[in-house]
Amino acid sequence: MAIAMTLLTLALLPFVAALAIALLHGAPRIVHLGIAGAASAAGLALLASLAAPALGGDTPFARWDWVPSLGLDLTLMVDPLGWMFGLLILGIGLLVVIFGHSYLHENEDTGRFFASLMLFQGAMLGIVIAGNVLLLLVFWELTSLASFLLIGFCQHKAEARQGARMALAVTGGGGLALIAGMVLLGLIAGSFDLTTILARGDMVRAAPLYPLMLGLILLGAFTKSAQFPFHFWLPHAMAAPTPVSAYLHSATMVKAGVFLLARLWPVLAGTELYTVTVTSVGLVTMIFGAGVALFRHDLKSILAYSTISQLGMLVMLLGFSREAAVLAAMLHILNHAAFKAALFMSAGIVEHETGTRDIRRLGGLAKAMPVTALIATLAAASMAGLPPLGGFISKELMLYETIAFSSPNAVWLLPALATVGATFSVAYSLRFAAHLFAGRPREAEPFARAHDPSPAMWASPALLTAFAVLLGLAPMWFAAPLVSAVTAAVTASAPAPVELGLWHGVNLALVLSASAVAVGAALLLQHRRLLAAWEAARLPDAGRLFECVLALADRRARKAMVAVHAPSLQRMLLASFAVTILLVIEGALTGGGVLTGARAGLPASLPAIAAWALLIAATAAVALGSRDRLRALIYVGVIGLVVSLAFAVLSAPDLALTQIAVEVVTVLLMLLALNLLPKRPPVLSSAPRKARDAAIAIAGGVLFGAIAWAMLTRDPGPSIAAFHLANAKPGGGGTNVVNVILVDFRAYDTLGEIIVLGIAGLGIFALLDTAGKGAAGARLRAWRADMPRSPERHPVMLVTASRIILPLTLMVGIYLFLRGHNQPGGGFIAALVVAVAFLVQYLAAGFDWSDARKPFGEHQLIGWGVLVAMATGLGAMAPGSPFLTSWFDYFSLPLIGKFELASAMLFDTGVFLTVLGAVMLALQELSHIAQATARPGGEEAP
Amino acid sequence: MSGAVPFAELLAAALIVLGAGFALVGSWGLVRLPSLMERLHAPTKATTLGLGAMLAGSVVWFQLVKGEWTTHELLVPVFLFVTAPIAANMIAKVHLHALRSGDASAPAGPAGAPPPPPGRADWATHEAPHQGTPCDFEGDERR
Amino acid sequence: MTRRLLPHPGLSALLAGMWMVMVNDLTVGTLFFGLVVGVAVPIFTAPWWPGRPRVRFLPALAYAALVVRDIVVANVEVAAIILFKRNRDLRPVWLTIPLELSSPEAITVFAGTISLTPGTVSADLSACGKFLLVHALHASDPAGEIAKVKARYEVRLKEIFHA
Amino acid sequence: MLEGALAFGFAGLGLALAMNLWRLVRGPGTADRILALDTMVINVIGVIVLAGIAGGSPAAFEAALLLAMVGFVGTVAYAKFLLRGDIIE
Amino acid sequence: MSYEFLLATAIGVLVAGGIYLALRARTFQVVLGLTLISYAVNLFLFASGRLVLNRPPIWDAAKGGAVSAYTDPLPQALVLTAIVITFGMTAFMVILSLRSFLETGSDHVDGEAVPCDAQDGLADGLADGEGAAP
Amino acid sequence: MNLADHLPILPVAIPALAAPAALLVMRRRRELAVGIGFAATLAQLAVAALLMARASGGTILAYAFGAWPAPFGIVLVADRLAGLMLVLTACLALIALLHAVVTRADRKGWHFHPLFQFQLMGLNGAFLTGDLFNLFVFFEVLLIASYGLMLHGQGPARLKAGVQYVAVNLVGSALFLIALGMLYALTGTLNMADMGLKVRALAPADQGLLRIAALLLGSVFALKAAAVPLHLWLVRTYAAATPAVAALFAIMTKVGVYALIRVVPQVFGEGAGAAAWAPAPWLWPAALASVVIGFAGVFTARSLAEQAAYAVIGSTGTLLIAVAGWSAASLGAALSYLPHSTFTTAALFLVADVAARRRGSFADAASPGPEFAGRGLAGLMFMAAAIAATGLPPLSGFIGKLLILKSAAALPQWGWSWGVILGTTLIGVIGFARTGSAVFWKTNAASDTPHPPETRRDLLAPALALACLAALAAGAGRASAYADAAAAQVLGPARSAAAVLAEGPR
Ligand code: NA
Ligand code: NA
Repeated sequence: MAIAMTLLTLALLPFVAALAIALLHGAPRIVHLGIAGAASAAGLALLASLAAPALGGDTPFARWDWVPSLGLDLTLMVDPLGWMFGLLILGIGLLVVIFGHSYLHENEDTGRFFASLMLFQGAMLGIVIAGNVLLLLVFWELTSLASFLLIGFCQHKAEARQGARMALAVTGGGGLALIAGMVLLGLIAGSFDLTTILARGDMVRAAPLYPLMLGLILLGAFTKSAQFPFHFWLPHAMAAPTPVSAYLHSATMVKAGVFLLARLWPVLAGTELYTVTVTSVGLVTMIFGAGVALFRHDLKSILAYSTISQLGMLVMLLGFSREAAVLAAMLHILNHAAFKAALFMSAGIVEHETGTRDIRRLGGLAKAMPVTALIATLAAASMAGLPPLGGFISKELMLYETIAFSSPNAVWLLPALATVGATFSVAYSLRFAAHLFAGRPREAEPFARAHDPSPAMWASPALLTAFAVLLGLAPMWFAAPLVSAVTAAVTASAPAPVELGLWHGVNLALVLSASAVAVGAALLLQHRRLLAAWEAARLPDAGRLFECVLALADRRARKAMVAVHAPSLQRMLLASFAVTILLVIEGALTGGGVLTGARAGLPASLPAIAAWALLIAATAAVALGSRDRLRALIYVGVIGLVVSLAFAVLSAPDLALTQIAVEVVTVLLMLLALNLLPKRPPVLSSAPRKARDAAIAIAGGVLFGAIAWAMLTRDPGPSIAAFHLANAKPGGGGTNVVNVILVDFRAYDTLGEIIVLGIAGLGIFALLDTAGKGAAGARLRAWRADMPRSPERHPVMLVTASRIILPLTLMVGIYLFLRGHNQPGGGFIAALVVAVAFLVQYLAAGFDWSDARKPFGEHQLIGWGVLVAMATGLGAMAPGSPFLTSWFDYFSLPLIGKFELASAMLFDTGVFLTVLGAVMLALQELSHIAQATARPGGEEAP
Repeated sequence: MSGAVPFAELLAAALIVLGAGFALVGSWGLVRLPSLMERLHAPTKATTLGLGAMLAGSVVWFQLVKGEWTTHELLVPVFLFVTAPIAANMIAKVHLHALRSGDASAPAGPAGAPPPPPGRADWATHEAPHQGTPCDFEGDERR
Repeated sequence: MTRRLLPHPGLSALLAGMWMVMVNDLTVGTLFFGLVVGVAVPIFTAPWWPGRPRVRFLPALAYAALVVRDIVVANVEVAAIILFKRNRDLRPVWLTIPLELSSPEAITVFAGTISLTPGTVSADLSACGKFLLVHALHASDPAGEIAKVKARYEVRLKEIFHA
Repeated sequence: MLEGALAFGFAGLGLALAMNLWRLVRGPGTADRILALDTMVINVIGVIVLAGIAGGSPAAFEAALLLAMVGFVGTVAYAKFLLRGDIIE
Repeated sequence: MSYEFLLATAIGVLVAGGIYLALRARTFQVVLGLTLISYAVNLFLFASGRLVLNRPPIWDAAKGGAVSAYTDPLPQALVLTAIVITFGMTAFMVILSLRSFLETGSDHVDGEAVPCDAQDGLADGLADGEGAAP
Repeated sequence: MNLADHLPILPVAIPALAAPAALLVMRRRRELAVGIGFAATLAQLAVAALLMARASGGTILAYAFGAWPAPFGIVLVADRLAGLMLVLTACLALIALLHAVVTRADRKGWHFHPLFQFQLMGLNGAFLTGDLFNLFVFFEVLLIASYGLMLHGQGPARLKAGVQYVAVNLVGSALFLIALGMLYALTGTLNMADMGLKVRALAPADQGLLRIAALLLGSVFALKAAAVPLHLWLVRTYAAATPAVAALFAIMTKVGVYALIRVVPQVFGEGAGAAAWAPAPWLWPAALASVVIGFAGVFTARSLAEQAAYAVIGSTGTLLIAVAGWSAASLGAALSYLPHSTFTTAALFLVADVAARRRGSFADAASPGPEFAGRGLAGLMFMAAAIAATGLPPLSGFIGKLLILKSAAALPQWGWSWGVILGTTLIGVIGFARTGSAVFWKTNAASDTPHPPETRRDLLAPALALACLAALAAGAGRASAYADAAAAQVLGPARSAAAVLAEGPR
């Protein structure tokens, strides 16, 4: 339990610190430093407390459930590998925090800086102590995100933003490959638990998907560790503040890839595919990085390419799949961490003091800043692999391993190439030290400013350099126990005693090493000439290439997307219709069956055929001759008439009534709208487009006609309607079964339906209420009648007749409403009839006259209608029945006789009110805006 | 009652035939008469009357043959007789309006263009109604 | 008070009667409900029918009977014209009928009657309200036609509407 | 007897509808088309009435009544549109 | 010819006309097209109860509750709901098209400004020229 | 029945009462309408949580309207899936409502609060119903309300987009009705559980019609879900809508996905003859294409709102990849990812609004503008939303995507699914990084003076959305267990049919 809490605290500490710093964003910078430093130090202490069990083989371990169904658990463990990386992350992290405090200027946003840094630290630490590969992935991607924030810290600088994006794209992209690889690994191994997976190496390597999985995981590792050809993000990442670079290059981020290779060594390593791929990528990267580093001028850029090269070396060593090579790699990780962090900090000091990082402008700084010079020179010597420094030992081991590993066919090749890499390393390392500190100052200005910083700033690199020196002088003290334990952990073998030392006698490795130093020094002497040749070669820059490809992709993709997604309704509908037609054809062909069923047809009467001809002619006229819009509306009226007739004849009186009533309201609406729309707009579509649309239309028509035919010629099976027919009267209290369905069996549908209508009314109101303002208002005010008008507004006969028509129609409405439950009619139809009755008044006597006499508000009608319908439904719940349970009974009164009262009638009243309100609202508002056009302009007759 | 049935049926059948005949004549007039004003005569009257006859046939049929008490069919012709003249009036106004505004698709027909009314006023379709006349419905307050 | 309760008594009676016809039911209950409708609806619609034309009922009924008769008889004439008269023999003509009626209701009924009775259609009213434009399908004697219409219908309507 | 009358009625109304169609398509004026539609509505009412008689069911009455009302409103609205543009003013 | 044939072909013709119009460039035409499609849809939904003459779904004591004595009432109820909903949607669409036309000065379905007829009352009456902006 | 038995109706009844109430008071007392809106939304959240709790045990609550027994009347079915959708809707609604009120978007036009409640009523009704026609009706309710909300605030862009949105959905509704008609003609029933039983008995002669109906219905739902190529309507609509509304619309495409999940296994599942899993072979490629198009749009977008709209397509596509697997694992993964996807797109729209409200004339265009107040925090929020949208850790999208990848691995052609999901994630990362750095990092010295934000409270709603994502990540274990159980329930329609059809007679 204590272990579990320790692990959890260890894992959470950096995140808590990051959050605390973010929350205390406005506090003095010392607070930020304090929190970050304390968290790192506390983490180190916790890690130290775990040293004994972790290195002693009793791996501290804790597990909490997170997403069991996925296999993602919060498993934390600190094995020797994790412990060593944790040490680097927290130790160098602490030093970076201290250094960063001095490095950052007064006005810089330390809150954001330290919060991001701690987030990064937490993510990195998470990777190394994760005991579940999915959890590892979580932290892995987090490092990409945190590094995005850190690299882009100087948001105003273009290169910072670009570098951040590039790092995110490359490492994030690799991370996605890693996700795929890890999930595959887990699926192959049957578990996402790291310990379990590591125990199933043979099983994994034998799996058919092993090559794919390996490729994906390596992609993740290589991108993170900046292996060629994914290296280019790393030099761009130097846009980050230098302390970050120090951290990124020495202990975090790039080391994550190496860590991953080490972590999964027991499952991945050993196959030929693994060995060949990893070794060659590492080797190429080592030589490439070292070569390029020789010709960079920015101090951080030199160091960045050096990092690429050094990481190539580590990767190559891990690729050998040999225990001894792993040991070399682990030792070099320590060395590299120490000298690289020191070097970056030194570069930071130089920049901080001189204002430049361009090595061509600097020189002879040893005089001005001796302490810095000493620190940097020692660190560079370690990087060059010079004795008696730590770098020398690991480079010796590396060269030794290349010899040991060499294939029998080309014994010389690998050691030779490795030596080339080592030679370049010597050259750029020496250049870093020599050109910076030795000789004379190349430019006066930076030199004039230069002096050693305060100890607070050089303490961190000094400490690291001291460590690098001690690693060389006393490797058995400072490295051997740890490296031995870590190597055992990586290779999943028992810890073996390790011999580390500066002197192993004269062997081939020493010879190669010595020649590398000699040739490297020689190269440095010829640097000017080499540089000229290099610059003449003008090799392509992968980073720039990446940007170009992205920009090109963006342009092309944008063009294509805009072309495809032009906001064209025609295209949207075309897609819908085409998909529909395609699906109908597919369904018919795949499903099979017969087109014409066995049901006997009903012979049609002569008027039916005539009406059918009317409908077809009217449809054709609307479709083909719709330029005269009023005429098109008249044809639509004909279609509506025929449809109404069809309903009336085919035993659907309610439908006929509804269709008739809706029809006229629709016509009124369309006419009102058409008044303000162009009456005869120009033709827009081209002939081919019309032909294409016609083809689609005909295909759709034929298919849906055929479906209708297939449906109509089949006999119906048993239907739930039988229940409705049987229960309408006894259970629902009404003889009009359609109405009983509407207000009882399926009253809930009707509730939704009236709400739709009510909302439509409100929406229409909202649309038209603002029509008098803005551009629309300007247009309305500038509106001129587009056809000659008769000056007579209210014809006498019409007005007079409308006065008698109103009460007559209202009476019909009342009649239709009251009998709806038993005979054709009902609230909806009644509402439309009443609405028409009022609309006739508007038509005849005009808007103002009629509107002033209207006794109701449409909003209120809609609101109360819905409430009444809802109340009817809720009323049923009081006696404990479900919502919308109906109630009815028969009563008898003297004189009046027997009559029925039903809750359905109340529900229908709600329907009536809502429908009336919505219809009146729509038409009334529409005519209202037409009034706005007519009023100020007065009469006009062009 | 048994003697009444054939008569009732005969009456109903006759009304139906008569009604359909008038409807047919109305629509035929619509087709063959020379211009809109002439055509207007046919459907507004013949067709309406035809429908009335058919509805009367329906009343007779249900009343006497099926023994069902129905009268409400009669409301349909009543309604039509109220509305048909108004509809005809409005269509005629449209025609006059088109004539005056020179719409090529509305030729004057054999009766020519209507002469203006005596006095200073024009027809209401061409001139706003004078204040205070029965044609002025701008506001009842003034009436 | 009666004015408030029964703004148009004739209308109320008409509605109650039509209710009975519409419901197909001649019971007391229906009559009661018809009366309720007949009273309630006019009250509700009163604002839309300002003024209160005074109508003589019996002459109105007689007039209605006359018109129905005319419709039936004269329709046959029009049918004959449509069926048998060639277009070139047709003598359509515009008639300008001077009006002696003044209330909108009376003018409307007059014009409506002219339209319903075959051979003539009321096309327009003059802006001053004093002339009615009528289209005759076939009139060899326009002046006689005008006189006939005025005598047969306008005179009666003047009586009915107290004009 | 009644069957014969109904057959005649249906045939007559069918023919009448066809004639209405002719006038509707032919025009020439918009007023002609409105008139054709107006006539058509009355003929359709006739069809509904006859179908009610043929089927022995009076349920078609409401449709006939409503159609009579609504046909009128439609005609007036079309006409008003041609006369004034704005049908409700 | 059977009613079934007439109805099926009518549905087909309405669908074809509706699709063709819906693919045109003017909101008014699109509204008409959608109206035609909704006619077709209502008829189709109605047809799912099959066609029956003279047996309206009005319960009749003489006929009792036998299924064969009536046409299927359920599709009728569904069509009723559909008609109402379609009406609301169509009304909204009409007003929206009009409103969009007023705002943008174009009745093109995409709101693009397209030159209108000279007789078009709204197109050239605008003082501030906003309608001409692409 | 006691009150607890009425629980399933409350998610519909509460907004159905609140909306007209808000309508009736809003003309005079605006604050009262706001209060009604919040109270109703909170009440819905509470009810939804109760329903979810009751459903989580596996019981299926069936509520028969009017006491008419299924399949003759309409039933509500509150199962795990419904519970999930209801809770999700209520949470999202609260966030959207908060943003609307805080940014005063609710005052920019008429009827915001009534429409908002009607919208919720439509959504809740659609998620609860067990009846296919009733599903149509509530689709229409939510659509018409969405038209009103989409146009809220008006202006040419919204009006233009609105015309298209409405027209496309009218076509969708027409297709829905046609499919419904065919299914009723074939099965004689509208209750989905009953229909699922009836389709098994159809004659061979009817199989073609049945399959057509299944495919048409599938295409309607795909249209709502904006699956490529039926996605064209979405971008302009969502980008133009008021941000608070766009945030609420994050649930709208999920309605289509929900309908597929609800209807296909129940009606067109095993034993449905030619219609068995009929939409599946079309859905999967459409889903892949949606993901590609969606993230290509994220990559090329020139404004944050446009980017968010494309992210909707991409994330719904990802969801549909999982749905198209139709296995318990893949459906479970889909249901785990669904809430995440919803909150994410909401957060994107809201953060875009936060930026737009502060950048003056630059609005949310992905080009450098003025340095504005609260840029750091807004930028972090955008980053978090982008992390969620691309499915990177530590937010819940990562877990959802892992679940989808894992479940897809068991299916043939898993490589395509994996490749597309992961490849588009990279494209998305690049796209978000670019717009984010342009809007929140880069500044344009030549730009006009920044708007001081009238309120910093507009950060509240996006923060809440992000908090939901964090909570989803933290509680991912329970969430995915619930999702798996819901998926298993959906895929076992026999038990659900038994529960629904066993409702006693009246
Ligand atoms: Na309904
Ligand atoms: Na008429």
